[in-house]
Amino acid sequence: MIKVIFFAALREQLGSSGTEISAKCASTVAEVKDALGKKDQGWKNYLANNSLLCAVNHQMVQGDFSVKAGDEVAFFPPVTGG
Amino acid sequence: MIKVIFFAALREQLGSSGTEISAKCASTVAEVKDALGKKDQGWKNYLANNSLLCAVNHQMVQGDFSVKAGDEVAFFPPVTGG
Amino acid sequence: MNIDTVMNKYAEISIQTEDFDHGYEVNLLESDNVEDGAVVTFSGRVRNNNLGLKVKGLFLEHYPDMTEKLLAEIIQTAKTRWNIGRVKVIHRIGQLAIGEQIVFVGVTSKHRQDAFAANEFIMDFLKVKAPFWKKELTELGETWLEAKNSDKEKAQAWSK
Amino acid sequence: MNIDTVMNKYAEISIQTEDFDHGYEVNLLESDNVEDGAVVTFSGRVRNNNLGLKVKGLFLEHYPDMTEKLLAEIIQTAKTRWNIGRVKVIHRIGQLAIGEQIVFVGVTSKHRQDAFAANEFIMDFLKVKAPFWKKELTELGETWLEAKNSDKEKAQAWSK
Repeated sequence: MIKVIFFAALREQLGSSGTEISAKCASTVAEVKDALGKKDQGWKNYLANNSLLCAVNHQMVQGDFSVKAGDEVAFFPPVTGG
Repeated sequence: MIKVIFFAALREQLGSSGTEISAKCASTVAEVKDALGKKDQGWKNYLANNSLLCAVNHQMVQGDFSVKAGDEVAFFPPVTGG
Repeated sequence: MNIDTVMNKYAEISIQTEDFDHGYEVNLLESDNVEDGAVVTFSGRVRNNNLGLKVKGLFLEHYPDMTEKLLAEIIQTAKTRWNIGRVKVIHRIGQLAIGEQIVFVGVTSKHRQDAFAANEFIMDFLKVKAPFWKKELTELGETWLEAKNSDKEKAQAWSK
Repeated sequence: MNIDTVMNKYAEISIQTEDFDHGYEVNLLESDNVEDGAVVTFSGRVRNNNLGLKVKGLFLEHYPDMTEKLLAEIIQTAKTRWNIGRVKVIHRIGQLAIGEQIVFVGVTSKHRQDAFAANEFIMDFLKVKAPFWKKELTELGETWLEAKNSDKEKAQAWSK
């Protein structure tokens, strides 16, 4: 399984702090997004937001980054700390 | 009279924290220096140091600055605070 | 939730719900450290207004583990660019009221220019890289803050 | 000798023999001030070495009245250049031991960039304009410090 987590505004939009998907459903970050969008049209719309960022195992990555079973994939809006 | 004061290394070199000279002896800062140098060859040498700074009534000035009775003229080395 | 990640004696990162004591942190940075004559600190607090809206408070969320990793990377980069001594970064999370402290960055150095530059660098990259998100409670309700272009530009300016 | 020149609520200068409390000063800058989210402080202490020589202590002399006037001018200039709130400058005089605090500059602002720049500006001009002189007590005896070219260049860089 791939662990997927959401933060901040995205977490509230999706009404979920995270889920899991089978590693068979996705081999890249972009495919993780597609797989999540198939579950729910609302999710699909929110995940289509171009400003969303993605980290795999705590490292910032782009959509073509490969994922595998056991990875932690996080989606979140641009950061606003400090 | 013109009040003349010295600070830091210059004060120690002259062995004096200050003196007074008659306003008749000097009409500019450079003339104050000359007048002080006439009293003592040692003073003359130390006051000839080009890096010395001068303030009249707490304002930084150059050698051609005019002085008058009641003024406070200060000579000191470049500052090293902070 | 209170995570203390002590990297080593010379760089410490703390993400915490609790408030911090500015004077205590400066004393720590200076204690047993007579090599570094300069200490520069930045501290940020919750302002009472933002973009003209009256603010009542903030909620701060973060991505545990990743935050510490990102901040450690920023500090390491600062250490390669400037001759600095100790670094402490504190960032609070959770619910914060007006006037409360949010963030502290303290940097020591032998010469003041290094501490000033490194501190501002760390803050500029914390703003655009560290996974924190602020939700603002204003007179018009709750809103997640949007990232500012000006912050992105400040961070980019360091690579010029 | 302890001279306290309170200019007004938003800029205070203190030349003093006594030590100061960093945390207390930051609290003062922040108290009753929820407009300014950012506080940048600089503090300088007596280092244990200078130019390779082991330092035992410092003696600091200044030109009373002129010091306060010069510092007030520097702060006023900073206020015309940046959008800053409160400013506090403390400078100690007299005999200081290794590790003791010498100088504190605290600046508040709405946006951090202003506080960083104004604080460094004030320090850079304090260094080259304010009539303080340091005598260093080293293993080789007492020496009045020489002004540094690097300090002059830093101050000049602000007018570029």
